[in-house]
Amino acid sequence: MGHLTRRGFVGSAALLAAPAIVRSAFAADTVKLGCLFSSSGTMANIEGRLNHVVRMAADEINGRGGVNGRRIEVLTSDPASDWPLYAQIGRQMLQQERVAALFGCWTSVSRKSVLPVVEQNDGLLFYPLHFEGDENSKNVVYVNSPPASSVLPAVDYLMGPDGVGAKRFFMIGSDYVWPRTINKQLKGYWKSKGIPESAWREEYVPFGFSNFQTLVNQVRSFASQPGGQPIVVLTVVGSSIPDFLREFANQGIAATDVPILGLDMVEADLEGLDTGQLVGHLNCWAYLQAAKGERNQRFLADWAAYVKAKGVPFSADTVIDPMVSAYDSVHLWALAAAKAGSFAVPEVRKAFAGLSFADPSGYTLTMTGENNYVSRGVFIGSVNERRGFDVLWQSPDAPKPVPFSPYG
Amino acid sequence: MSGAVQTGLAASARVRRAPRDPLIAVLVGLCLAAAIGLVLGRPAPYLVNAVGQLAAFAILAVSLDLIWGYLGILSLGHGLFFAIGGYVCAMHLLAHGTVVTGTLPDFVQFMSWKGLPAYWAGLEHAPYALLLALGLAGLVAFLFGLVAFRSRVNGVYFSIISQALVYVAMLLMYRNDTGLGGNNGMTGFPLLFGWPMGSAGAVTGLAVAALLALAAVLAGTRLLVGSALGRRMLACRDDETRLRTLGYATTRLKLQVWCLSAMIAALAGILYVPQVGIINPRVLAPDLSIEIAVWVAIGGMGRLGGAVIGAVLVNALKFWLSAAMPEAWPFLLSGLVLLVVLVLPNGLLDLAGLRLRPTWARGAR
Amino acid sequence: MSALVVDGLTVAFGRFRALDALSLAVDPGEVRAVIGPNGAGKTTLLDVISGITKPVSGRVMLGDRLDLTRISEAAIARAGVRRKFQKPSVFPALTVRENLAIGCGPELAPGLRAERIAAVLGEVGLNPRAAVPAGALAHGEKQWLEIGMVLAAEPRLLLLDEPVAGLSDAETRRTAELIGRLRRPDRAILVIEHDMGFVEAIADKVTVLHEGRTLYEGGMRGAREDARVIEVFLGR
Amino acid sequence: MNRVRAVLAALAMLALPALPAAAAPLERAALAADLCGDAAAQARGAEGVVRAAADASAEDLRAAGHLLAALAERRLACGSAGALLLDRAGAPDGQDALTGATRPAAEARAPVLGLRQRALVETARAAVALLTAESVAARAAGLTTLERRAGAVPDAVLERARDAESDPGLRASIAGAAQAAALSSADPEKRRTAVAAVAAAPSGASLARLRALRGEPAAASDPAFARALDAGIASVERAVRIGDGLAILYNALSFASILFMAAVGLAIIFGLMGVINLAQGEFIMLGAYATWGVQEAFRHVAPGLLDLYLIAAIPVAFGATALVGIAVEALVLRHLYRRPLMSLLATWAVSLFLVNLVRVAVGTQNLQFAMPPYVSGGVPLYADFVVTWNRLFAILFAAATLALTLVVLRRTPLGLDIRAVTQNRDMAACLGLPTRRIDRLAFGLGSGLAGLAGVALCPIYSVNPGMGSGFVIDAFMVVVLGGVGSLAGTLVAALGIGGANVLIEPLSGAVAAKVIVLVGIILFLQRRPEGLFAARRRR
Repeated sequence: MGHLTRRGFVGSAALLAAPAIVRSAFAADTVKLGCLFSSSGTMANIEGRLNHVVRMAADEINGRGGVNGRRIEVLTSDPASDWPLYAQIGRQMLQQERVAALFGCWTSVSRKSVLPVVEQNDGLLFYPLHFEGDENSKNVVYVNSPPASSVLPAVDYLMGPDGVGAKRFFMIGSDYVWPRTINKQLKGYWKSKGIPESAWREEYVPFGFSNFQTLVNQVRSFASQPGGQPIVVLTVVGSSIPDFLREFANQGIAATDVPILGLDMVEADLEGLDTGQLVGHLNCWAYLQAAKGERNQRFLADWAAYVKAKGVPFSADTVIDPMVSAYDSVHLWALAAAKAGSFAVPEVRKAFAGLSFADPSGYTLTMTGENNYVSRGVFIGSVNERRGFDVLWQSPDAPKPVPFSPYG
Repeated sequence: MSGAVQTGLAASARVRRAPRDPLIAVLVGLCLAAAIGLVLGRPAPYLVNAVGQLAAFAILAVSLDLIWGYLGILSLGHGLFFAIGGYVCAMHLLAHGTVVTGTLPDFVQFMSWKGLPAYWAGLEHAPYALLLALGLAGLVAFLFGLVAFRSRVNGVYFSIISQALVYVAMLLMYRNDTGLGGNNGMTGFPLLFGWPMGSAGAVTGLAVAALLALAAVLAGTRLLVGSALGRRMLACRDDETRLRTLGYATTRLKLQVWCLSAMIAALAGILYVPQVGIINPRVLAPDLSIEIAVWVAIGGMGRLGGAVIGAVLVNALKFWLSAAMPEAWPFLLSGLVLLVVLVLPNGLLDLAGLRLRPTWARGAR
Repeated sequence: MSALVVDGLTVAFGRFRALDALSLAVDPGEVRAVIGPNGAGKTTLLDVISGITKPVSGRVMLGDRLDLTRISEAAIARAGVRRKFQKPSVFPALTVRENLAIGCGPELAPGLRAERIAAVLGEVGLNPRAAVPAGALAHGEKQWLEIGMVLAAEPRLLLLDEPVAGLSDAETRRTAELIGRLRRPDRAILVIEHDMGFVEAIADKVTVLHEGRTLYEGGMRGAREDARVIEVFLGR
Repeated sequence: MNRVRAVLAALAMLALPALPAAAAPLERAALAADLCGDAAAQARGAEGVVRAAADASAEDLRAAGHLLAALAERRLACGSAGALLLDRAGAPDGQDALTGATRPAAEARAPVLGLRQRALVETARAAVALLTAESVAARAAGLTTLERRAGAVPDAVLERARDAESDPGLRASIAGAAQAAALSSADPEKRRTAVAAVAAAPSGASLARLRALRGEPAAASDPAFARALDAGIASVERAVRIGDGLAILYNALSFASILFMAAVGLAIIFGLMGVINLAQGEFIMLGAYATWGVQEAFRHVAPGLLDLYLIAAIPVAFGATALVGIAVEALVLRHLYRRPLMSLLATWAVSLFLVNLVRVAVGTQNLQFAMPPYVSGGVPLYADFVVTWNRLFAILFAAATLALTLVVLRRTPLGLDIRAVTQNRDMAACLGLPTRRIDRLAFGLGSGLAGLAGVALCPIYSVNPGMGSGFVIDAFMVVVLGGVGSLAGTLVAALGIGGANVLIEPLSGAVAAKVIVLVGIILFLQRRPEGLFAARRRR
């Protein structure tokens, strides 16, 4: 019985350890990076692209001879939009595959599920999404902007004379941490400006919600109340974004009457839409496909070429902020590793201080020693007829990121 | 329709003779040996953790097989009871952590509440939490079972309604107002009985606990199905009306086993959550509840050991492939299900040559 | 007092009336056969008595006291009513012995069970097959096993739904003898059957059902001569 | 350079204080310069056009219209050599705004309109359209925009339009708009008629406008006006309430029709063979993808007829999904009829397979659909009640599906067989009906109906591989609640569930609505396991 058991146990061990054995064969001259982006499930539509961008960036670096004399090998996975699976695969990549860094997560919940794993294993997770902030782990690099340094400028713009002088706000969000935190901070911000509570309204819908008729009706009646220019602050995510926009347009509400500030709205969300009726609605990110400068032109060209060459199942002419952020992440990591002359997380982390990278957005990303946040520029985009965004406003320089919001 | 057709499982005479078949004994032995192996062998923490999770899934599968394989009730809502266990466990870990570290869970903060909601009171005490988890699962199961069984809801009706139940629960838990972290659920558990989470000690401890629990559950359920009650379960599964006209209150019988199964599922949840370090409404997704049934069907239903084998095999493959061959996994899973459903009516145990069904019974399939 | 009184019983499936204000009474110790063409409502009658179907109106009194239409199948069974189904329904997953053990019902003290089972095994002649799973039995054996299961509880009222359907002549004869042996002063037996010879052999009285109503009640000979009965069975 | 022009233009305006604002000349060069200028200049330019609209010459207005349109659509390129009109955004060259000569747009920049300026430009374009557009429709569209911008337009513009208007209907509505615009004029008579005019076109916005007047001294000082005002407000309030009621009904109906289309196929399959087809949602998805395929085919083969692809897709989607359904039945379910629970797992596996097949083959991104006019936009019907075409399409589609299903079940031999087998399989088999073949065809029919649902959903929801997963449970609740094998039940249940959802949502939020409805159904089924409409059968 005993030996039988032992064998059975070792057997199952071998089964689970198999991928590690397979790979470590040629691991000597390579350094591994792990991806945690779902290519199936609810997030697949937008998240899946990032796997390919990371690969593209790695190829780029390998083309220049790799890092510290090692080729980068990218391991992708499919957490299938199943949050605990992110943690599971993250653990596996750190402990079995010994990846030097993880690049992954879109929703806050997936990040939060991986967070304990990277902290327990002192790993490094590059997180390419703008998010609710109020978090600062030494094991996570927050490559995109926290609200205080991205959302507030956009809201300010809309409230100011160049915008529409917005006085009243209808907040519609998916019911989870990112929208709730954003809205909490916005409310705090408005309070600080002496705007009365009666001037805003807050509604949350479940994930993947699509029947927006009632809500759009409510927006219309909210807009017809007196009290000044209304706007919609939209923090729904995923397929709810196009569904909301479609209903909004079909009910004949124009951006010039009630503009939408879609905080998670990206070029990809317009893919399925006829944007003629949506012209003028706004979003705000640290990168827009319409960003000027030949760095961006080159990036767009590279991506198009990569899609063609590798038969990537995503549109060659759509590029969204998180893609660029993921691309930046790889380069930031490579720069840090090269600067540190090592792949050990503590050294790499030390090397972040004073790091800078000129990315496609046209701004130069910089990191300081105080936290793992990255200074990015801010763009405000305006939907155009061609399912894209025109750059309506962009910040003169890259503001310093504020991890913890002073409001709320 | 008679029970036999309803459950799609014509009786398997071998079931009751199982005490004479070695599978359960072997599995229990395996669990114990694996536990010892983990303690002495000290393999990579990733592997330890994986083994622990597999054990938790196996317990969950056994709980489903108990009512599906032996009572003919296919619940597509067992994720609910798993989640109840998991959530209460997470609440305990957070409450305990709050007491020790003094920092509130983050969802309390972004909902801008002053402190933990009132119903969290006392959850920092492990025994109370354990009681609450099992009790709550039992209670929910009792209420649902009572209405369902009394109005003779069975077969696919029961399955689809139980699925609706878990779906409702998922929608509720996605709401942040529910006070359990909404979509983010709960994570970032600092401590486990004073051990820092994720430390080798905690990981091994949890895995060993899960393995021992699995061994205990296997032994216990085996005794149950071998008993007179077990024979009545089979009778009820194959022809409930017949059993009733012989003077047996089948509603009570079903209710008892249903609640027991729910509590075992809750136990699995309790063991699962501290190992993955997160619980959120995703465990209430209808798909997951169906997957549990898939584990059982693949391993071989109506045979507790089969449930264990199925759960371990499918999840081990899932862990492995979703990292090694992400594209292939869903196809493999669906293929596996179809293969089992069409070719191996008793699951992979058929391959193992352990025929469960004598020739006379196959006609009924 | 009578063992069973059916009083103004009406059962409807949708628009179709399976039983239409049916009434009949069975005395203790009597063997009553209910005959009639298909769709006459014979099986529905047993369904109502054993509680599987609830009537639209009417009562079914057991021993003048207990209205069976108001209680569950299990309660009816515990009141001493047992039914043998038309399609032999035994528990295929269990052995003959286990089937009989369950047949004894939930009340019987475990101590008494063994001898009761032994007695029944002897009565239905399945002793050599005691350890075989019921699913593996031959059709006739299943019939007897089921009769054994319903006997094991020593019922006051025994309902037999076509006990010889599909049996060979020899087996039919054996079954008739068996039913003869089952007669007891304190036990009423209600048999549904097509086989006239069999009915004649066992029944004291017959009730002829047609379209949910009583067409004739009385001796078998009388039934053979009754014009309407002949028309229903042979006519058209 | 531009600056200078702008300044000159500004000076020119200031230099002529004698002229009334309405008589401002429409100087193209200055306008072009303004529109190429900064936000303030753009605003000035647009407002200038509106002011000038009252008496500028038609071709001046047309020219201005072209400039404004170009700016709004980013076809206005501004270079040192002056403004260029491109025929499409980002075109290499375009016509000079003044000379019409073709020049390269190389170093020219295309200004992006800020929201405020965009609103002004819209107003200006609307004014131009109202005065110069060829088609009545275009002029009417212009008017509706101007009405939304109450107060931004000088009365003179509307009056000119009214006098110039040839179409009597439109002239009447312009007159109405002109009256309404006088809401805060000095003449009490005008004001009263204005109130009436505003009240004649009720909406939440007009209600707000009237309510705002209550506070004004005019209302207090002039009792007649106050009375007129209150009457107006009362009537508008009533109208708005009715409009909202209609909106709720419409939402309920459209949601119900979606539920019905998702459920009707299931109802047939489940009623017939007691098989729970968990892949039904994926069949809907396949239907949507088939529709997309048809669209692509039209793009390449007959671009001219592209608008008709949704219609053409109907038979294709039905056929394609029906074939898939029949294949599934033949390969998988056929073997599982006596094991409903296993067939349930099997169909789950099928759905998993289909989703991932599509994911790998086509990709996970939302599909691109051209939206023909008959499914995009909507028309305000009454007060704030807007009939959106895509939902109306779905409703009509559902009605057609219902009719089709009824015809198939009641009027065709297959339908007869299906009903027979549904009611009593054994008896039907005894009567020699080929129940297996009937099962297969019925399963095909059920799947095909799901495919139809897919067509109807394309204009409403985003189409991606995961789109089907949301439907299964709702659809099954409909089937179970309605009662197995009862089309009427399915219809009633769909209406009930859809209505309940829509009614509860405004009160307690979308999630709570869903939860309440589902729990209600579960409890109801405890009372009546056989559902609303199922005939009681013998056990």
